[in-house]
Amino acid sequence: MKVRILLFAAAQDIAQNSSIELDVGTDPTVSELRKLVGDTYPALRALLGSSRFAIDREFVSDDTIVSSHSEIAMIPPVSGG
Amino acid sequence: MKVRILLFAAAQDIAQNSSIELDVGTDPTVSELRKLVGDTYPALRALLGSSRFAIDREFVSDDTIVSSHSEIAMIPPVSGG
Amino acid sequence: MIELTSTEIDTQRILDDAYRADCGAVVLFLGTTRQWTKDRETDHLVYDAYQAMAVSKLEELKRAAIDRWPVKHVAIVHRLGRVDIGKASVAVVVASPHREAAFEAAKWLIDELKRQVPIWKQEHWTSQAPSWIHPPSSPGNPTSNPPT
Amino acid sequence: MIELTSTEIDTQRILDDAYRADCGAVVLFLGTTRQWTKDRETDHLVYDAYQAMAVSKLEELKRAAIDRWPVKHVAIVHRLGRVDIGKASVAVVVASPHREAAFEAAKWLIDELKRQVPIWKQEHWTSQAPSWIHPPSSPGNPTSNPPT
Repeated sequence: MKVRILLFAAAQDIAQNSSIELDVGTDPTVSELRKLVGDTYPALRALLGSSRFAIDREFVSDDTIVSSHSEIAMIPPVSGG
Repeated sequence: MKVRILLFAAAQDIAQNSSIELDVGTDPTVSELRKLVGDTYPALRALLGSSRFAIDREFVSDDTIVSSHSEIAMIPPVSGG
Repeated sequence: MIELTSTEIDTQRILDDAYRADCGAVVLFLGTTRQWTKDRETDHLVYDAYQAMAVSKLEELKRAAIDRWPVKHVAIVHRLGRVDIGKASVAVVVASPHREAAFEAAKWLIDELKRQVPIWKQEHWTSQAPSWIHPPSSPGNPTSNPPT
Repeated sequence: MIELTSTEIDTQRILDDAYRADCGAVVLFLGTTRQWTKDRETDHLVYDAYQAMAVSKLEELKRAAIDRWPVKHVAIVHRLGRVDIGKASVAVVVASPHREAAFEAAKWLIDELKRQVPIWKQEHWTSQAPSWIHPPSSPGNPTSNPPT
């Protein structure tokens, strides 16, 4: 299946895009997605290590299963305020 | 000697004056002053019990000696804010 | 700035004065007039002060806060005379490089103001005679409006 | 009110909205743009957000504060886009009957905002390339402007 991952801040600058699309197996976990992002975009690896993922606007743990119609986002360490 | 004591809030209402003058012996302590105020204005006694005294705009303890050219004030419990 | 004033507190001016290039945090506390104290309704408040001592105590508190915390700016403004419902009777503002100090100093300043500064509040109730508030016990008065 | 905005934060309006007849305390926190981070000078900041999630997280924090403390009013406004030196990037305001709750809730809200809400700050320095701030480590970037 295809998933689209929203990118922000430095991740957006590195990928030069506000989102990326990836081909993944069926029902991947966040952990698998994380690895695939790093393999496809090696420049994102350092930031991936400190980033959280959000599905449908909630932070999720690495063992969460991703479905293709979810809104998926990579959330680098935040610095609002 | 004569001393003048500034009054505020309920004390001012009770004495119907913004200050009172008392005849005291030489170099009285605040404690002696406190007693004399209560003897002269019995209506002030209840409030005196919970009031502090200030000399020259600083809170003072009961054993402080009062001089006649000091600015003396009876400070009922405060409620600013 | 330390000020006792009989006119409305200008919070915009106080905040504008608090901005500093070396500060990242501003904390403003406003004490506002409550309409209800349990089931008693306040119409308005009247504040009285021993003005010379109040200003000197507030200056002392300001210096103490600047000594104790890394704060760069402190201002305290307190109303005198009549204050209507919904209006601020006191404003405390603190600016500091980091937010912890600004929160702590602002909280400490209003706590100490309420403990030490010779200012008194008179509640003008809608349905009974006015009462000066002298906590914790106010002889002859209804129970005081609890502290904010 | 929860708001992400690209225009200047109107603190007067935020404070006016916070007055309530049953509240005696209003606490406002403003996060302001510092000019200096040690010896590096900031020209301005740019904020980016995952807007839909940021608003939903801020609403969640507001509900949590109202559940946890006896607070009657919470508003949070955060800037997006360019913010100049000396301007507020964020405002948190809390009103409560008594002051302790207002201080605690305001402090908690800004702490949690900085921890959980997907908003990012980019420092535009006067003398080097801009850097996104991703604490605690920002690979390839100069050390982050420490939190306020």
